[in-house]
Amino acid sequence: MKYSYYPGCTLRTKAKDLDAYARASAKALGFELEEIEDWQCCGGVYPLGTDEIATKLSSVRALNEAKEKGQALVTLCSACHHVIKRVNDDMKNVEDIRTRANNYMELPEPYAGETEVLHFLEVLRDKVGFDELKKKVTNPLKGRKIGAYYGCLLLRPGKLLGFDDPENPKIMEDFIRAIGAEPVVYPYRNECCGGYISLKEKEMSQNMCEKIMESADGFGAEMLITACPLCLYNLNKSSGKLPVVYFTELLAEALGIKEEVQKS
Amino acid sequence: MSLENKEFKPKIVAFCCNWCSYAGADLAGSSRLSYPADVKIIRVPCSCRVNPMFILRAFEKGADGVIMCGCHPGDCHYSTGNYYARRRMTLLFSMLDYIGVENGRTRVEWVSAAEGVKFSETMNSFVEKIYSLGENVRLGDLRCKN
Amino acid sequence: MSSEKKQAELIKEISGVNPLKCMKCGKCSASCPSYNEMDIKPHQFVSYVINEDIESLVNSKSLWKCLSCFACVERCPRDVKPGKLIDAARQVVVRQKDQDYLSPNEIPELLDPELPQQLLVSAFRRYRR
Amino acid sequence: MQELINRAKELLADGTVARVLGWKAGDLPYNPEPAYFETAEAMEDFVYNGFCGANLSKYMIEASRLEGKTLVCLKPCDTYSFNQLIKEHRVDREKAYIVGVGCKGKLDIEKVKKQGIKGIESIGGAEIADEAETLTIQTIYGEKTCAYADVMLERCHVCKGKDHMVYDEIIGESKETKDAERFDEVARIEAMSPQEKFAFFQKELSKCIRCNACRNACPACSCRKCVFDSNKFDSSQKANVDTFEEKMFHIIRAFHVAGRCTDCGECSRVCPQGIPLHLFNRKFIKDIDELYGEYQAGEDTDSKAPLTNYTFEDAEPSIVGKRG
Amino acid sequence: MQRIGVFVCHCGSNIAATVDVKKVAEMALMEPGVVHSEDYQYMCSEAGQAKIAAAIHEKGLTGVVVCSCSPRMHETTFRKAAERAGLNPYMVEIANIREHCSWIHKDIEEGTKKAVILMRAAVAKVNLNAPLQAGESRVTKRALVIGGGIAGIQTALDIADAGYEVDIVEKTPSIGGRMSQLDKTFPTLDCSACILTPKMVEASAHEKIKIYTYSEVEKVSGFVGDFMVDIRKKARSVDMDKCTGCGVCQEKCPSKKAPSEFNRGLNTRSAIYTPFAQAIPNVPVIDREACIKFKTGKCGLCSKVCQAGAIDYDQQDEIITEKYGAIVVATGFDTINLDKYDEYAYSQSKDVITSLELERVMNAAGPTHGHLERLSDGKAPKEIVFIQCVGSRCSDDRGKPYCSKICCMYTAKHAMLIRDKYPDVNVTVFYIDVRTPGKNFDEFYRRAVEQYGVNYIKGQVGKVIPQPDGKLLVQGSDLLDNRQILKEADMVVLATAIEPNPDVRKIATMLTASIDTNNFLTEAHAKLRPVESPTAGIFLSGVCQGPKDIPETVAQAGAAAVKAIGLLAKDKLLTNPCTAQSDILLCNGCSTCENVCPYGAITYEDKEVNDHGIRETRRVAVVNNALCQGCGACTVACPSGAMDLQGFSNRQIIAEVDAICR
Repeated sequence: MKYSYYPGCTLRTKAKDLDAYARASAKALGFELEEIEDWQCCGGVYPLGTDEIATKLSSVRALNEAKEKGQALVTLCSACHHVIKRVNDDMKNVEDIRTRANNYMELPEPYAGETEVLHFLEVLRDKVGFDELKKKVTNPLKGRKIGAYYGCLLLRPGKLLGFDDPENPKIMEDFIRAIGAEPVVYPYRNECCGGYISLKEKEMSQNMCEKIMESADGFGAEMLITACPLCLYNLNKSSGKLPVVYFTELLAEALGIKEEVQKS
Repeated sequence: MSLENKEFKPKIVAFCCNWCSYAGADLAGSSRLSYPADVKIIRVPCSCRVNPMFILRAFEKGADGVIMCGCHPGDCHYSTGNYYARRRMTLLFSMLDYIGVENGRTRVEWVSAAEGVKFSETMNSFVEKIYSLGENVRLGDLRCKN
Repeated sequence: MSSEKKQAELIKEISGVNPLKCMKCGKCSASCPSYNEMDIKPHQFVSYVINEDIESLVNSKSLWKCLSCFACVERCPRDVKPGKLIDAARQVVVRQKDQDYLSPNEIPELLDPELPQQLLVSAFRRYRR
Repeated sequence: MQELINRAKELLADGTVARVLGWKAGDLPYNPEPAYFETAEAMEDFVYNGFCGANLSKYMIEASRLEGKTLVCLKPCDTYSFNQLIKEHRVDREKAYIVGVGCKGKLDIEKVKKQGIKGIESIGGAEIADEAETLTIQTIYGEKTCAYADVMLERCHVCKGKDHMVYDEIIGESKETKDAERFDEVARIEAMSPQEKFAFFQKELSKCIRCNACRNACPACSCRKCVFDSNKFDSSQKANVDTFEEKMFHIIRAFHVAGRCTDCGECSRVCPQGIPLHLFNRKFIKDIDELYGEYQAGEDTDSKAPLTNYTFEDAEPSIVGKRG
Repeated sequence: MQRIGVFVCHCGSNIAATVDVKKVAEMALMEPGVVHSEDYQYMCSEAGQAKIAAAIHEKGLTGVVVCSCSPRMHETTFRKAAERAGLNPYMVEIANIREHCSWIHKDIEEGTKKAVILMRAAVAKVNLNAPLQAGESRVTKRALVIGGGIAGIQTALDIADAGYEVDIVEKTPSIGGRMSQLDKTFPTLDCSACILTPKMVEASAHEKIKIYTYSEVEKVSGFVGDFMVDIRKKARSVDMDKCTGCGVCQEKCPSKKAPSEFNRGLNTRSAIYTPFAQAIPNVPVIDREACIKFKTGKCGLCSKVCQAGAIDYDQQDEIITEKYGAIVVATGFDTINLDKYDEYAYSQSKDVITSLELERVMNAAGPTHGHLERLSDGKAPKEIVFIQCVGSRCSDDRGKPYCSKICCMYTAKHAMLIRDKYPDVNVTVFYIDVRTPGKNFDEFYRRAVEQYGVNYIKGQVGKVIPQPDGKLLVQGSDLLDNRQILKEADMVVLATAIEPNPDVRKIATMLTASIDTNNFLTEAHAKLRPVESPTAGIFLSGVCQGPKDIPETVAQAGAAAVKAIGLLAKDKLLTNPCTAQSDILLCNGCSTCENVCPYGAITYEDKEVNDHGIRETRRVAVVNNALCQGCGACTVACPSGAMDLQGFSNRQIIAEVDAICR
């Protein structure tokens, strides 16, 4: 099975790990992430002004490329996923945006939201299946107590993203279970880490991350996993009570290919 | 609404079911929600009472547009009437489209007794459409004798 | 139309929000993680737009404290989504000339080695035209 | 044919049937007409060949009221009509002894004539048992030939199949004659601009002389009294030429048979003006298939007809505009 | 040729301001058949009606057209007036020149023109009207009540007391409904069981009332006055005649793990069970899904211990068919599913409960025997937070757009009861609005605040955050103080929205009763006929029609009973004469009409006909006028035009079309 893959700016630089572990794990699980050509940065935030088009075009380009290849588009970074998924929804359902974007793009065939956008976790859950993943785990992470940190971008707005229950998600918990570890559910896992605000309001973001860490720690988590480079950054900037890693790192570890990836 | 063509006053027949749409039209009236006087309503017990022949008859007699309104699917006073009406009208409209009659001249809208606003909006938009299509010549003129 | 009215209309248009749907339950403010940092609280945004007091709104600190985390949007029972209003107000500000909240000159001092691109990119999108 | 005649005589003789409904030779070699035969002697006039296009199902409405059983010869496509009539309680299955007759495609004399063949005296190759793929035609101008398939009725090019839907026994083999897609013509018109569509139908319908041949031949048009002849709709004002029925006759007729029409093609076959009337019926059939699921009237005797059925999720009438 | 009178109403200035009524009356005289026309200030007034009567007498009118308000308003008025003057009421037609004309147009010329056309259409129709006679149908003097809660019980008692037979069909093993699950009731704080149980006993003892519990309505046919209903009596596996209700079987039953429906799943019950101690009938049922005997074939303990020999594992569902004249729907409500509201952590913490669950917790027969305790650890709570409007007043698809109406009051009740019994427990209520329109209601709420010190905070809660130590952190707004509150609580109670019992959709379909977008049954008129369904003979009792509290439910139950009694008291019913009729000579007998009739009003018969001298037997459609409701589906389905609708005939509608397009 081949998927189009949109890595995004950060996965090329500061979050190379997130990317490398994902690709290697995909291979081990029997699917391939085919990076789309000449992708451009998604912009990091979904443009909230309903009148903005230009800022949505890079996503449309990526989506259209996947459509032409007849593949679903897989993302890893929470921000990219959020932006691309929502732009896709606009292209599918908002006639005005669709028309204007297509006017700009001058594609051979207009794009109307045909591509399926999947987060890597959704591929694991819906395409591979957590039961199947469990079977492929060679190095179960037994006894590890792991807290999932979702943040906001993956979950909200819940109806649009359709990722999981935005108030009580469980996809990462199921993932943790599948790789043999024990999930720790804590109430702040869907609260925001402060996001981009940490650029100018470091203290605010750190307070928030502190709360998240404390809550996870209080419920007995030994480490946190995340899918978002920005969350990872912000969480690491706080007191750092708990280590934070990308979920793909643990996936690679459980599949027994972590060292291999690190070497390469 | 385009009123450039002052000469053209379309004739528009609206079939409304007694239980929902006619009541919706009453509500539009009692809420003073205006729509053009070109629309004349005929009360029928149910949308399923509307015989395609009535619609063709209206066109033949010079109507420029015919709209049928009924209860929303699932809300029919007679349970199932509008479901039959929906199939009949879909096929009839498709046939009219097939013989080259502008599709905009026929419409079905489901309007409940509580939707006075929808009734008036529907009529406004339908009348506007008819104005843009102009006079109906085709149906009156389908079979020219040589 | 007065300029305030125009601005209010603009905010409604950009955000796609109808503030009249608000029933003033305060669930947005109850959900907001930045609440304590804000001078105008999320639930008040709605009334500022209704009352067309856009001046106060665009000059409020809150504009730059909102995380766009969508907690308020997700939980709003009336489909009002104050978060979108805030975003729109921010747009109104940064679309005006010389109103960028972030200038490239400040960037170097804000940087650190771990800082992900994503952060800069998104901050730029939020704070600048 | 002989096998058919022999069997018919046998059944007449043993009293199984009181009469035979088939075709007898006409005054020309290509115009046999439906006829009843009550005795073995009368059977001498019986014919069955490529020109026996007439669908005899409709005659069974009348025959169902006669004393005793009627042997009726039905081609595969005719049996759909017969089934539909059973469903509508218009014929009595018990009163019919159905002989499913073989068919290798029926002929359109107009197509023969269009090939420039005139003054016809006799035609060879139209027999059902005949394997010949060409017709050999003796004319006053000498012998002419034409390919059988080239002069078949339109309906045989889109044949529904060689199986009889209902029968008591089958005599003779049928041949697959389908070499075109049933809805191609309809799709071609659908693809036209509204102006072209209108021009097309206006031209065709302007030929109509309201002779009612289509209505008389149509097995679905079996009403005791047609709405155009009754005063129920104020639709039969004979005085004015430019009346409602004049303009809307064919649309209304098509609507009345929508969901009941088996697409037997009799309307077009009998039209003296050559109007392709089947294009109306077939449009309804195409729409029904696309919107409500495939439905072939007459395939059975108990399914719900599309217009007396519904689902909660049926398409809205606005789909017509959206399909473009 | 008809002799038609046209009467144009001014409706004060309602019509006259935008329509030149004199002109309409004048133009009417030019229409075929019109022999009289006049205009008047208020046609519907006694004087106006007198004018119509006078004209009928003096001019020998055979038809009347009134140009006035909507026929939905005054058609009956004018038809009755005409009837009193000796004219067949169905010779009257209304041209709606108010709602459909004067009220929506501003220009007098335009309005007048349209009014004239509407008048013409009505005249054209009346020209083709024929006198119609309402038929008669009989009334079965027995009522069916669907649902055995307080609404159903009250309705049944009232109908039975009036001397008519009533059957109650209740889905669960006992009557009593939601009210039986409540601990105390507002605003008087009586014990719910103390006021409900006597009614339950009274109903079961009433000689005119028959109760079918553990039963469901399966099929309904017929029409007002003469419904035929199939009731499925589900197999109880216990013989109702033999069982003495001793309860030994329940004690001995080894399968005790099934969640108790009555206690909202907060504890468990045995496989053979009565839902609660005061259940009526006091005969248990076997839950076959939970029963070891049914699952494995082994056990049979209940049968062994039953001295009456009442256990019957082979019992089958039984279908009972009964005729009724009237049907009352009293299907009640349930609380909504809270899966989509997990910001309140309902699925994450056992100490977040719904108000209905709190009723069970507070009740002596409940899972905690009436002790207020946390369901997670059994500890006594010190801080309780109530959250209002959970799922009510939501315009998104998570909740319900309406106010559930009862929550403000029961929350005040809960708060007060807790403060009264456990004065050391602090109670906080987060509210959006406190709605207390009811007799002694606001006083009740104020008592909670002023006497019992319940802390009301205006503002909604955003999130309930379970803490590692088992406490719950409630993050809410205080809108009056303009601050965000973080409050630690031991228990959180959610005032969960109520919704109609999900079964009501199925029942409404069977009854052809209409239902709104929220699944509440629609009343025939929101103000003037609030307890009747638009479908004749169907009445509405309790929450199935809209949220309401107990006093309102009981009041509506009584009202529904009165309406049902009013129907049952009649010996005959007049039927709507605007029914379909088949022309025997045109009918093909094709059955198409039969296939689209929603009422089964069309049957086929072999009839002798005389068609222009030819006598023969034909299969023809026959309409049962008592069953036909006059929708007209058959008239369009009929290919030959044999089927026509009286009062809305093909020719009449075509005449209207022609008049409008003239």
